[in-house]
Amino acid sequence: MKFGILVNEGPYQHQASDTALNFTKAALQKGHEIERVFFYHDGVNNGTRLTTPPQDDRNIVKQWTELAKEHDLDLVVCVAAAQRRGIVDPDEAKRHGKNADNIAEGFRISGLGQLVEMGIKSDRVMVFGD
Amino acid sequence: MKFGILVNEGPYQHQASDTALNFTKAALQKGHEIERVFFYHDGVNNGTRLTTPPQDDRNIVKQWTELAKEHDLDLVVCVAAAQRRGIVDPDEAKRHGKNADNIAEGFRISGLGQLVEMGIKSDRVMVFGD
Amino acid sequence: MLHTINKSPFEKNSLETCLRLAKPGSDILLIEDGVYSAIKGSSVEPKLREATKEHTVYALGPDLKARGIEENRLIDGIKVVGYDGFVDLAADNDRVQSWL
Amino acid sequence: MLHTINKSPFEKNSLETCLRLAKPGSDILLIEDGVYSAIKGSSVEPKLREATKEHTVYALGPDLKARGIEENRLIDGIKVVGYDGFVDLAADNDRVQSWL
Amino acid sequence: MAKEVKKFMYVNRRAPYGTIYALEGLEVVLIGAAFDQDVSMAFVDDGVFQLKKGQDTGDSNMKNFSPTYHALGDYDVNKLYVDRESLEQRGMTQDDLLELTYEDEDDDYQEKPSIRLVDREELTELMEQQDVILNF
Amino acid sequence: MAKEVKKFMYVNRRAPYGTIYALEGLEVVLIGAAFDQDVSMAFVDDGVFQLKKGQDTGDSNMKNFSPTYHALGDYDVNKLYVDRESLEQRGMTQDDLLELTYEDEDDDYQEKPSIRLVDREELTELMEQQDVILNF
Repeated sequence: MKFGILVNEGPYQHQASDTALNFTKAALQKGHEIERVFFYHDGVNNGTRLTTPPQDDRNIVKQWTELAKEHDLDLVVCVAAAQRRGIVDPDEAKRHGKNADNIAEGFRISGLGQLVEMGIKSDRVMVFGD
Repeated sequence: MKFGILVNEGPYQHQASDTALNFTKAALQKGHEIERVFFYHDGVNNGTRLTTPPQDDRNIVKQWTELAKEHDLDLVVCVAAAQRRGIVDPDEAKRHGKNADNIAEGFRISGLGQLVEMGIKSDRVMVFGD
Repeated sequence: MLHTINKSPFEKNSLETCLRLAKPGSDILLIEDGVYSAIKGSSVEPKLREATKEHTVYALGPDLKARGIEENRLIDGIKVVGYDGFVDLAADNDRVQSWL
Repeated sequence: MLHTINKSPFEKNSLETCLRLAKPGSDILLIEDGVYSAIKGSSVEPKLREATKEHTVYALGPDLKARGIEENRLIDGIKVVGYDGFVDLAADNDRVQSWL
Repeated sequence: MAKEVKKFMYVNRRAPYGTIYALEGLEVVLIGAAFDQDVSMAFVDDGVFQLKKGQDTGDSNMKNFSPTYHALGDYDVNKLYVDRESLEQRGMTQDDLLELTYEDEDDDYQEKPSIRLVDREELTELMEQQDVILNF
Repeated sequence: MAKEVKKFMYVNRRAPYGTIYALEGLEVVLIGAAFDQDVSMAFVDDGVFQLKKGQDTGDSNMKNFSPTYHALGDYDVNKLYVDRESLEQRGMTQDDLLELTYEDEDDDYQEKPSIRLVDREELTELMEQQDVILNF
């Protein structure tokens, strides 16, 4: 079965990212497919490579990156939400005259249409938020 | 009278930053002093220069930067909270091996002690959060 | 003491706990989604009306206006202030507590 | 349909609205702070007990454990599942609704 | 992809302005309209406040996105279900809500109201008919 | 700065883990202890869940910060007020809470409990005595 995963909150502040990660891992382990993980609202903050959480705590961004690498996941950060929050890749940086980018490995920035498309292509959509 | 301002949520997702900005402006206009504005929890996300909000919407980060310039405000981003969320200045970037920084003009990163000190030095502390 | 409440009373328990713990005679200021407490005819009205007997209850005008709540829809006794009034309330009271 | 609830019933109205709108026979899964609904002896227990008659109510074990809620503290009839059970519930139901 | 038509329901349970969910939720609906799916919106709990008439952010720092709801009709999003109990609990009636309309292609382009008040039983049934439910 | 002693109260109204406020709030308290102020903590509403015994995040993705509360006594943070009504509403008693203690310097370093259950009237009075109230 194909799951679409929507993450609406940033890492650490709410448990949404943790629950989404645990659900995604469990689904993969059971042999399901993950059509896409879409990050919306503050969820886009899961996609910055600039975090350095305390050493005795989990590194949520890194967990997404590693999970994506291992299972070839499509991690999509909404461009409009990302612009409001300051998540940028090199292209976005150039477009908006920013002198730095912060996107993490394994994430890509794209349009909201990707969320609707995820809804169309997935058998189930799971919403994790506040 | 001296006000200390605590902002606990990031821009846009919650109204907290807007209310804090409006309160701070009104207090200054009435001749009060702002001892410090301290950004904690997701509030640290007010301090990134990488945002590009829609042109017909307010630019919250820029509003802080301009207000700080005009009134010589002390905008302090909590270092521990910033590390969890990926807000870094050049020093922090060097310390944690990051190849970019994203701190906005007018903000500085410092320790939690600055929050307690703000509580000691201010006549009133205002908490804006979720 | 000034108590601020920024949550809708239909969604969260912030108003309820504030009213339970605020000392009679306190000032209470409704801000952000907290201003929805001020609407006449809602299920929360009895609680708010009771509160106006023990406390002075204010609502932030700009937040009412943003949400389309006209002053004639407010429960009697609620006073509307702007951000400058918010600052005065914070300054005039000895301390402030934010019920989030 | 699977309904998930991730909010404490003492803080937010998510449980209440879910129970009002969920069709009898639905599956309800308590996750994150939603697992606090499952505690025996709380003010929410009557509501939850009623819900177990119309729905199958589950609670996410890892979230109970994180919060120190032992299984003998749960209201009778609530079933505990892990993340794999969460996945099964989502797959076995035709659709999922998250009450945030 | 273009051929399959799914039933999407966007469930709105939050007030506008206090949080961004209402505004960004609406952006999804507008983008989603281009995908030719069967789209509806439900307004439950504080979500009914999104449709309140007379919003004016002139004295606050925020963007008034209330006019955007009027665009929904043009995007063929014309099934806006308002939970009657939520509305009444908040001291409001349909007169408090925006007058949103659409032109019905199948009925000589007559202008019809997009908002419909529904009872809990009807809302429950509508939710049961969906393929995808997105909660904001 | 060092001479002035202010009364700080940290008011905790949220459950742990669902959000980070409890954990990061505790970090403020521990840092604040170094400033030699008069510090107390109040646990109201879901904040009482922060003190629940037996927390174990082994099966979830999160960090168990429950042991950190035991450090408060060593930092001279020994006034932890728990709202009795909030506790009872949640089906709990004091037996459900961590046994937190401190050594009383003024009483021959006797070990004493840090947690005290308070009624609403007492909590109201305690809040009225504060100089700074920080809500997490």
